[in-house]
Amino acid sequence: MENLHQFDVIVIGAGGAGLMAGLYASRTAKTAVISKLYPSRSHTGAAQGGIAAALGNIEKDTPEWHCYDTVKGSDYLGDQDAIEFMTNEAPQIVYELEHMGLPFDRTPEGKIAQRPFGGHTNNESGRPVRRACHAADRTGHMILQTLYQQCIKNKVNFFDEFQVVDFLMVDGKAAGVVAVELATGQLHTFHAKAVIFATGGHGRIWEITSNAYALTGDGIALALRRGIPAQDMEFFQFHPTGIYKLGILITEGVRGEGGVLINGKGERFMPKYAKTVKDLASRDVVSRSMYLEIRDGRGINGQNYVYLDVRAETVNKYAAIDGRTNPDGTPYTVTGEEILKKLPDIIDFCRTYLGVDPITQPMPVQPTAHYAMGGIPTNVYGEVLLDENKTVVPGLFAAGECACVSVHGANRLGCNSLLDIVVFGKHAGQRAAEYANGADFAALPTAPEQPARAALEVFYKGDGAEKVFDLANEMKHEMFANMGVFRIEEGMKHALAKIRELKERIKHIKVSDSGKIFNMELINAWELNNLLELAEVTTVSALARQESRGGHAREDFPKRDDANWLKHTLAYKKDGKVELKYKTVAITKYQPKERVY
Amino acid sequence: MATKSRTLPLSKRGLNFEMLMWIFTRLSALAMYALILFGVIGALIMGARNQMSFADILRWGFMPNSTHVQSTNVPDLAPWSSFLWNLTATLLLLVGTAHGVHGLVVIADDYVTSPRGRLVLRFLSIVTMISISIIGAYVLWAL
Amino acid sequence: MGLSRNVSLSTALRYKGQGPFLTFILHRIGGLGMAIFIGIHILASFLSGDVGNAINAVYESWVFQLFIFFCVLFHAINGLRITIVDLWPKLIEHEREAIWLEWAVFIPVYAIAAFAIIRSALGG
Amino acid sequence: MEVTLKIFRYNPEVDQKFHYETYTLEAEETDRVLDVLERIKGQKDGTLSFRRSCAHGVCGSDALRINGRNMLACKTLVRDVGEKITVEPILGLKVIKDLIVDMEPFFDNYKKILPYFINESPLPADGKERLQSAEARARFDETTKCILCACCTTSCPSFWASDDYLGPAALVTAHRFIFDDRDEAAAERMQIISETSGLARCHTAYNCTLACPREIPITQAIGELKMVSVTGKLD
Ligand SMILES: Cc1cc2nc3c(=O)[nH]c(=O)nc-3n(C[C@H](O)[C@H](O)[C@H](O)COP(=O)(O)OP(=O)(O)OC[C@H]3O[C@@H](n4cnc5c(N)ncnc54)[C@H](O)[C@@H]3O)c2cc1C
Ligand code: HEM
Ligand code: SF4
Ligand code: F3S
Ligand code: FES
Repeated sequence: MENLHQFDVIVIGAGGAGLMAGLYASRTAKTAVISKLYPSRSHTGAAQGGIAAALGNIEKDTPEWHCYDTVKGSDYLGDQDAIEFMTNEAPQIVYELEHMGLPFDRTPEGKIAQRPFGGHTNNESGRPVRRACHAADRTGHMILQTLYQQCIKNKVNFFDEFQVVDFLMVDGKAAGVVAVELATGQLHTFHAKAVIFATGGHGRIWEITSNAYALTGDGIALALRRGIPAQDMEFFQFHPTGIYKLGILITEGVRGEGGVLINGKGERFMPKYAKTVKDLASRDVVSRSMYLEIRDGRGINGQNYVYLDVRAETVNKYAAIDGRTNPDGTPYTVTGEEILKKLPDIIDFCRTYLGVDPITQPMPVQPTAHYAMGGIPTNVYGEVLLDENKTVVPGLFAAGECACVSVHGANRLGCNSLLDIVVFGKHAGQRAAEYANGADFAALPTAPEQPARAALEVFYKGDGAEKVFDLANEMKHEMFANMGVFRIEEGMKHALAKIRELKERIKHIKVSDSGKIFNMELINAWELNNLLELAEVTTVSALARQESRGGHAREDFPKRDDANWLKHTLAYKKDGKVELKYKTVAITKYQPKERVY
Repeated sequence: MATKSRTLPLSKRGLNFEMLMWIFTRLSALAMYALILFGVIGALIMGARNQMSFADILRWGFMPNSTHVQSTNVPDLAPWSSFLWNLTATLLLLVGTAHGVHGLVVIADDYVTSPRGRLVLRFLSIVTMISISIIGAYVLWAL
Repeated sequence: MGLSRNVSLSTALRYKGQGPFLTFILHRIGGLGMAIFIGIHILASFLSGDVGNAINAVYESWVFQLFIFFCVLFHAINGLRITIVDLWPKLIEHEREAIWLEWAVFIPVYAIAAFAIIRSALGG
Repeated sequence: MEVTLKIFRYNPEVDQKFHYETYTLEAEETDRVLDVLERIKGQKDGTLSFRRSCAHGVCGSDALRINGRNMLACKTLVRDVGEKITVEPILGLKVIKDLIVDMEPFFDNYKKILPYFINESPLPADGKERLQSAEARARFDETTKCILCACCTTSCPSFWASDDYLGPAALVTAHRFIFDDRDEAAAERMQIISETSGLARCHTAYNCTLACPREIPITQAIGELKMVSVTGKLD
C-alpha cells in the first residue's frame, strides 16, 4: 500500500495540547504529529491573557484556592478530582514552560509576573487574586512558539498540512487515522498503536466567534462517528468581550488591568450583578449581565453592544472607588502608556479593525462564542472514556479543547485552558507512549482509506443546488440567535429543525474544484459537515438539560437544579440519531452551593 | 539573575570574512568621507573658491589628483600635485578600490550562490582589486 | 508542478517598498556605476593613447557627467546614512526622517552641481 | 461600495502559466480583504485557493502581496487599500496553487538558526523559575512577537535574489534568543548567522520592517546582531 506510515503514537493537532503530547510521547515512543495547519498557525497562538497557576509570586495564593475557584467557576459540574489534579500540577508545569524558555513577563524581583483574571480569587477576602502568568497579551503565542521550538529541538516528526479525515478503530481499539495531504490531495494511512486527538475547539458553529476558521471540531466529529461519545456539549462559553460584529477577542486581562464595562447610560453595571468582584466575575455571569443590559435597552444607543473602557482616567476612577491597591498597599493607578505596554496587541486590534484607540476611547464589545467546555470524555491521563462507567477505549487519547476531562464543568475560568492543554497534553503524551510500548499494532482493515475517500467523494456527487458558504452562514446565524448566551425551548427547537434541514441540504453540495492540489473547497465542505454534526449534538444536549448552569442559561429554567441535573451529558451518534446518557460528577471536597461573585 | 558575561569572545562571535568586510565597508565609507573632506578643505585653502567650479571641487575631493584640476582656472598646478596630495589620492584609491570591488562581490553574491562559484568570485575580486590598486597607484605617481 | 520561485528584476522593482527600498536600489546603481566607470577611468588614464582618449571623451560629455555625479553624490550621502544607522542600530527608528533629510541634502547639492555642469557644457 | 479584485490565479493541474482573474463585488469599507476573498470563494469561484485561519493577524497564514506590497489579508481593511485591489502570492517562494506558496524553504531557514531555547546549566535548586530582570526581559520583547508569516522575508530583495539568505524572519528569531540572557547558545547562533548567507546579506532595504504585520523593528534587530558580530557585546 502506498502512503502507509507506521508510528507508535500519532498526535492529531499541533496546538498547545498536541505539541505538548508530541513532545512527551516522542521521548519514549516513535511519534508523529499531524496537523492541518503549520503548527505555529494553531489557535493556541491567539490566546492572550495568561495561564493560571498559584505561584504566589506577587501575593499569597495556593493551589487549593485555585481548585476551589475552578470548581465554583464550573458551577459545580467540574470533576473535582481532576480539577485538584490540574491545579496541583499547575505551578510545576508553568515552571517547566519557563525552563523551556518561555519569555514570561517579570516582576521587579525577576519572577514570573502575574495578573488578576475573572473568577480567580483570594479565598479569604473574596477579592481578585493575581494568578494569571503572562507574557504581555500574547501568552498563548509564546506557549505555542516555545513548544513548537522545543519539538524542533527534540526532532519530533511533523506532518504539516495533513488533514485527518478518518479515524480507524478495530475491535474497539484505536488503529490509526487517514489523512489528506493538502498539497497533493493524496490520502495517507497512519497505522498507530495509540492515537491522541488534540484538534481544538469548534467555535465556528456560531456567527460571532473568537475562533479561527480552522476550528471546526474535526476531532470530536470523527470520534462521534466511531461510537465515541461527546460529553457536555451544551456547555459552550460566550466570552463577554468580543469586538463588536467581528468577535475578535479582547482579553479579560483588560478588566484585570482595571478596565470596566459601561452601558448606554454611561453606568458601570457589573456591581449590580457581582457585588464583590464586579467586572471580574466569571465569564458566563458577565456575558449574561451584558445581555440583560442590552435586552433592557441599555446597550450603547440601544444597539446590541456595550463599552469596555480602559482609559486611564476611567480605570483610576473606579480603582479608587473599589479601593484597589498595589501589592505594597499604595492606591492602584495607571497611565495610558502603561496600558499600552501591557496590552499592545489588544490596542493594535482595536486600532486596526475599529479605528478606535482604547487609550482615548471606549471599545464596543459584545459576547462572542469562545470556548468548548465539552468534548471527548477523558480521565486525567487523557484516556478516552467510552461510557458512564468510565470504560477506557484502548489506544485512544484526547487532550486540549477537544477533550472534556472535565475540569471546566459548565463554565471555564479564564487562563485555565492554557493550563489544561499543557497539563493534560503532557499526561496524554506520556500515557500514550507507555501504552504503545506495551501494546501491539492492531491489524488495519483492508483498504483503510476507502471510507475516507467515499466521505470526500460525496461532495462531488450533489446537484449543486447548495453552496458551502450559504449553508455555513445559515447555521452560524441560527446558532447565534437561538443557541447563544440565553436559550429557551422554542428557540432551541427551531435551531434543531434548522440544523436538520441543513444536514439534508448539504447533500446537494457540489464542489466545483475538481483538482487535487490544495482543494480547499472540498475540505471546507467536509468541515462544514463536522460543524453541523456538532451543532446538532450541542442542541440536542441543550434541549434535554432543563436547568441553567454555567454556560448553559435557559430563560425557561433560570435556576440550577442539582437534584436532577448535577450530571454530565454523554451524547452518542447512533444510526444518524443523537442518543443521550448521563454520568455522575466527581465531588470530593466542595459541596455545591449557590454561586455568587 | 544571570551574572555570566554577556560578551562573546572574538573566536565565537562569528566575525568571519563576510562580517569583516561588512564592517570594513562602513569604516572605509567613513575613511573616504574624511579623506574627501580633507581634499575639499585643502582645495579651498589653495584658493579653489575663485578658480574652480563647485563640480570641479567635488571632483577633486573624490580624487585629489592634479589631472582633475588641469581644465580649471588654477594658475599653478604645482601645489596641487604635491606629495601630500598624491598620498591622499593613493589612500583614497586603495580604500575606494577595496570598498568598490567588495561591493561588486556583494552584488554578485546575490546571483552566484554555489559555494564554488563564490570562491572563484572571491579569488577574481582579489585579483581585480590588487591590479586596479597597482595600476591606479602607477597612474598617480608615475604619469 | 509549481511556478518557479525566481523573482525577475522587473517584478522585484515593482514591489511597493516605499522610500527606503528606493534608496537601496539607487545606492546599488550608484555603487555599481562608480565601480565600473572609475575602474574604466583608471584603465583609460593608464592606457592613454587612442583608446584612452576615446574613453575620456565619453567621460567629458555632460550627460555622462550628470549620471556619474548622481551616482557619486547619492551613494555618498546615502552611504553615510547607512553607516550611521548601522553603527548605531537604535537610530533606525528614525529611518523615515533620515530619508527625508537625505533627500533634503541631496536635491539642492545635486541641483547646483547639475546647473554648473550644464552651464559649462553650454558655455563651451 | 463596489470593489474590484484582480487576483493571481494558477492551477498546476491545468495551467502552464499564471493569469489574473477579475472579480467585482459589494464590500464594506471595514471588511477585511480576507472577508472579500472568502466571499469570492464562497459565492463566485470555489476553486480560488488561499490559506487562512485566525482572521485577526495572529496566526500568520495569509501573507499576500496586496496592491504590490506584502501584508496579511486579515489585517488589511478595504478602506486601507481602496476599491481596486490586486492580490498576488508573496514573492520568492514557489507558487503551488493560486495564492498558496511553498513555505518549506522559509521554515527550513528558520530551523537553521537553532530556533529553540538552549540552557544546559542546572535548574534552580528549588525547581522554580530562572530569574530574569524585567529589563533583561524587555531587551528582546519585540522579537518575541513574530508569527512566522513570511511577510518580511518575501519582501526582502536579498531573499528574492537567492533563498539561501536566511532572511529577516530567521534573524528575528535569532535575535529573540541571542538577547535572552537565560539562553546559552548565543555564540553558536552568531556563528551560524554570520555565514555567507546570513547577516551580511542584509543591505538595510527596510522592506521587511515596513511589511511586518506585528510591527517588529526588524531592521533594527538585524542591525543589533551585526554589531554583536563586530563588537561581541550583547548588551
Ligand atoms: C482568542 C482566544 C483567546 C484565548 N485566551 C486564552 C487565555 O488567555 N487563557 C487560556 O487559558 N485560554 C485562552 N483561550 C483558550 C485556549 O487558547 C484554547 O482553548 C487552547 O489554545 C486550545 O488548544 P488546543 O491545543 O486544544 O487546540 P488548538 O490550538 O486550536 O489546535 C488545534 C490543532 O488541531 C489541528 N487540527 C484540527 N483539526 C484537524 C484535522 N482534521 N486534521 C489534522 N489536524 C487538525 C489544527 O491544525 C491545530 O494544530 C483563548 C482562546 C481564544 C480563541
Ligand atoms: C564617500 C564615499 C562612499 C560611501 C560613504 C560609501 C558607502 C557605502 C556603504 C555604506 C555601502 C554598503 C551598502 C550595503 O551593504 O547595504 C556601500 C556599498 C557599495 N559601495 Fe560605496 N561608498 C562610498 C564610495 C564608493 C565608491 C567610490 C565606490 C566605487 C568604487 C563604491 C562602490 C560601492 C558598491 C559597488 C557597493 C555595493 C552596493 C550594494 O551592495 O548594493 N562606494 N557603499
Ligand atoms: S518578523 Fe514580522 S513579517 Fe517577519 S515573519 Fe515575523 S511577524 Fe512576519
Ligand atoms: S528587507 Fe532585507 S535587506 Fe535587510 S533590512 Fe530587511 S532584511
Ligand atoms: S488568518 Fe491568521 S494571520 Fe491572517
